Amino acid sequence: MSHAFDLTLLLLLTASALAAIRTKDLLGAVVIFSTYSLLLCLIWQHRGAPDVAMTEAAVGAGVTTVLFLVAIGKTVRRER
Amino acid sequence: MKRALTAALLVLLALPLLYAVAQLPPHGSASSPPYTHVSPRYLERGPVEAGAENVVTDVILNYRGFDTNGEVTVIFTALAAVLAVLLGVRKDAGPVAGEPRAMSPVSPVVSFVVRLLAPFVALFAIYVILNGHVSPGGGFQGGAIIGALVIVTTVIVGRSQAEALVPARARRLLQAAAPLTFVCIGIAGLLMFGDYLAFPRVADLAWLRTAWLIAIEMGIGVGGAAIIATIFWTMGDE
Amino acid sequence: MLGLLWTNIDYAASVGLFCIGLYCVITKNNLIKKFIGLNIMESAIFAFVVALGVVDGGDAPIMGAGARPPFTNPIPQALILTGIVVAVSTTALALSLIIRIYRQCGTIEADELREME
Amino acid sequence: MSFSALLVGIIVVPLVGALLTPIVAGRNGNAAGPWSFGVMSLTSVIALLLLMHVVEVGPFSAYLGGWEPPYGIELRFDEFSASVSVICLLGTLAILFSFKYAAKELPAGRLRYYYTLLLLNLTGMLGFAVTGDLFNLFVFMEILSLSGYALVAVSGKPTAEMAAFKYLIMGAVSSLLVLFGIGLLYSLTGSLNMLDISRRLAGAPKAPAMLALAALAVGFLVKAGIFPVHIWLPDAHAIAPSPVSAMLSGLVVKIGLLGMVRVYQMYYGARVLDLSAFNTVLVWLGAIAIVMGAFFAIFQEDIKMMLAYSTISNVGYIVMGLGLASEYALIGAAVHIFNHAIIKAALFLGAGALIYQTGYRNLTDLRGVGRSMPLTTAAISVGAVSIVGIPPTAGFLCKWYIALGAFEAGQPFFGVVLVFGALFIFVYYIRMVNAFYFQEPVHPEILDATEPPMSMLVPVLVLAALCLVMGVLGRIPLTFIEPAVERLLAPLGG
Repeated sequence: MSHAFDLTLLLLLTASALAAIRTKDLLGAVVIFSTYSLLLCLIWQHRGAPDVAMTEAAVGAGVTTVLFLVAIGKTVRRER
Repeated sequence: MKRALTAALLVLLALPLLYAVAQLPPHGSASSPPYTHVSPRYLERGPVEAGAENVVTDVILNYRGFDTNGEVTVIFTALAAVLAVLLGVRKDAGPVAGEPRAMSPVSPVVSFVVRLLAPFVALFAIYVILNGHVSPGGGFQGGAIIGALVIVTTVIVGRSQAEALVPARARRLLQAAAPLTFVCIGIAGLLMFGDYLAFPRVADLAWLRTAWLIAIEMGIGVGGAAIIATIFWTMGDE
Repeated sequence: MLGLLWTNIDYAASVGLFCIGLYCVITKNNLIKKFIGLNIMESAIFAFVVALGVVDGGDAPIMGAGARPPFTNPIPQALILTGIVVAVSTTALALSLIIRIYRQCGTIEADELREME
Repeated sequence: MSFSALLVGIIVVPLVGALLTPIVAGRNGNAAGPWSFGVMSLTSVIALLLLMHVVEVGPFSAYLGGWEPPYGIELRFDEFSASVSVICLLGTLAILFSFKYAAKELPAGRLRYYYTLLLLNLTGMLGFAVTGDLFNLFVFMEILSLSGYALVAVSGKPTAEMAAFKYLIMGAVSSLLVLFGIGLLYSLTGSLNMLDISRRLAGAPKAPAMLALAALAVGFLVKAGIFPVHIWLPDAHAIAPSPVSAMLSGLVVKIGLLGMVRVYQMYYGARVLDLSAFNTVLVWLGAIAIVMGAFFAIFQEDIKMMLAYSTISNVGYIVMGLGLASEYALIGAAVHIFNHAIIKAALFLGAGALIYQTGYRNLTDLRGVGRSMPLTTAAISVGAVSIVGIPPTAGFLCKWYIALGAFEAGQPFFGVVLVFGALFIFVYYIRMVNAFYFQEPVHPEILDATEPPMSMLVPVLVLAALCLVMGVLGRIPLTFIEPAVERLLAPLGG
C-alpha cells in the first residue's frame, strides 16, 4: 500500500516536471513548478522528513514561486 | 535536431548514473553506513547533549551549527548580490523603459481578508520559530512566513508607510541579523566554553542552552524575513 | 541490476528528474525557462540526498513523548535545509539578472541576446 | 591566543566585516572602501600567524562547537590551506585598487554592496581553504560563487549582466554536481569529515565511488574553467571590473583546483580506486587546455580577453600537473596555483590601470602607452615575462617542476606539450609588449596619459615586485609544500 502510494507520487512528480518544461506559457510553467514543489513536499512528509517538507513548502513552493512571478511580471509572459 | 541530440546524450548520461546508484547501499536499509556511523550518536544523545528534542534542529544549530552559520551568510550574500545588481540605475535607461504600470487598486475583499488574517499568520510564524527545537520548523521557515506576511501587508497598506516605520540604518542591521546572531553566540561560546559556537553541555546550564537556541532561531527568523521582503521590494521596484 | 534499481527506485527517480532538468537548461531558449529547469535539477538532487536518510518504517527524528525507533537519519535532512536556502538565493540573483537583461536588451531569449552581442 | 581560535577568526573576521559594511559605509557608501581595507589587513595578520604556526608544527585543527570529528565540523589548516596567504594578499590589494576605480566605474548606490560582496567572496574562499568538512566546503563554495556572479554584473553594462548569467548557470550546475558527489560519498561512508571519509571509503563499492569522484571532479573543474567547459570564463573575467577580474582569475578559479586537491586527498588516502585512468583524462584535459587557451589568446584584440584566455591555458598547466601525479608535478602544480594568482592579478590590475587612464582596451588602441605610463607597463611586462616562465621570475620554477614531473611519470610527451604551450604564450605576450613599447601610437593623445593614482599604482607595483621576489625565493614554497605532497602520495597516507 505504502509502496504504491510512493510510486504514484514519484510518477506524478516526474509528470509535473515534464509538464513544467513543456508549457509555453511561463506563468503556467511556474504554477506547475510550484505544484511540483508541493508534491515533493508531500513525499518528504510521508518519508519522515517533516522539517525539509516544511522548508520546501515555505521556500521552494512559496518564496521561489513569488520571485518567479515578480520576474515574469517584469519581463514577458510567453516563451518564443 | 539539437533537442533530439541533447535527449540522446542525456539518456547516455543517465545509464551510468543509474548503474552506479543501483549499487548504493539499499534504500531504506538500517544497516547502511549512514545509519551505523555518525547518526546513531545524534539520535541517541542529541536531545540530552545538544538540547533540542527535534534532532534535526540539534544537527543544524548545534552539531553542525557552522554550516547554518554559512547558510545564513549565503542568504545575506543573495541580498547583497540582488542589491548590487539592481540598485542605482536610472529608471528610464535602456530600450525598454520601465513603463510605469498603473497600479490597479487592491480589491476590498482581499484587503479585508489580509487585515483579518494577518495577526493569526504572525502568531503562527512566531509559533513555528519558537517551537523549532521541539517540533518541525524553525527560524528560516518562520522567517519565510513573516517575510510573506510583510510582503502582502505592504501591498495592502502601501510601501512608503511601511518603510517609514524602520529607518534605513536599522533595516540594514535587521538584514544582517541572522549571521550576526550566529557570530555573537559563536563568540560567546568561544569565550565561555573554549570553542566557537560551543553550547553549554552541563545540565545546570540547560536553560542557557535553550535560550541560545531560541535566540538563534529568532535571529534567523527576523533576518530571513527582512531579507526576503527586501529582495521582493527591490525586484518589484526595478 | 534491475532488481537493485527497483529497491533504489527513489534514487532512479532523482536521476530521471536531474536529466529532465538538465535537458531544459540545455535546450530551452528562454532564460526564465532555463532557470525553471535548473530548479528542477536542484530539487532532484535534494530528493536524492533526503532519500539517503530514509529508513523503512522510520519516523521523524523528534524525541517527544511516545517517539519510538526507527527514526529517519537527521543528517541528510539538515544538509538539504541548507541546500534549499542556497537554491532560493541563487534563484533570487538569477531572476534579478534576468530582469536587468530584459530592461536593457528588450528580450530574454538566449539566441536573440547572442545576436545582439 | 590559541591557534584554534585564530583559525576560526580567519573566517569570522572578514564575515563580520562584510556584515557591517553596508551599515558603516555612510550615506554615500564612501567609507566602505577603507573599512574593508582595514578588515582585510587584520585578516592578513591572522593568515600570517597561521602560516607561521603550520610551518612550525604541521597541520592543526579547530573543532567547532567543541564536537570532535566526525560528529562536528572540523577546520583543518594544512600546507594546502596556506593559500589563505595569497587570498588575503590579493584581496587586500584588490580592495585598495578599488578605492578610485569603483567610485568612478560603478553606478551610484552600489558601492557599499560592491565592497560587501568582495568581503563575502574572500570569506568564502578563506573558509573553503581551511575547512575539513565536505559539506562545509560546499557552503563556502556557494558563498564565493554567489558573490562572484554578482561581482561580474556589478558594473551594470548589459554585456556584463549576460556574462554573469552565463557564469551563474554553469556555476549552479557545477555546484549541484558537487552536492551530488557529496551525497554519494555520504551514503557510502556515513560521514562528512574529509579525513574520516578517506578512512572509511576503502571498502566501498566501486561504481558509486567512481561516480562520486566524477561528479566532484566535473563540478570543481567547471569552476576552474578547464577547456571544454570554459565557455563562461573569458566573458566573465574580461567584462568584470578589473579588481574583480584579478580576484576571479587569480583566486576563484584556483578554488576549483583546490577542491580537486581535496578530492585527491580523500581518494589517494582511501586507495579505493585505481586512479590511473582518471589521471590520464586529467593530463589530456590539461594538455588540450594549455594549447587551446594559448591558441585563442593569440587572436584576441581586447587585452583583458587575452588575459582571460591565458588563465585557461594556465589552469591547464595545473590540471596537467595534478593528473601526472608524480611528486615533482604535484609540487609544481601546487606552487603554480600560488604563483599564477600573483602574476595574473598583477596583469589584470595593470591592464585595469591602463584602461582606467586611457579609456582604451584594445591592443591596437593601446600602442605606445609604454612611453606615457612607464611604471604600469613595466609592471605588466614583468608579469608577462613571469607568466611565460622565463627564469628568474616566479613562473619559471613551477613550470619547470611540472615538466620534470612529466619525465618522472614516464610521459615525456606532455613535457613537450608544456614547452610548446610556453612558446605560444610567449608569442602573444610579445605582441602585447611590442604594442606597448615599439609601435607608433594610433591615438596620439595616448602619449599624454599619466600614471594612475597611488591607490592603483601601488598594488600593481607590489604584485610585480612579488613576481620577481617569488622567482628568487622560489625554493621556499616548493620545500614548504613538499611534505604535504609526500603525505598525499604515500601509501595509506592522508
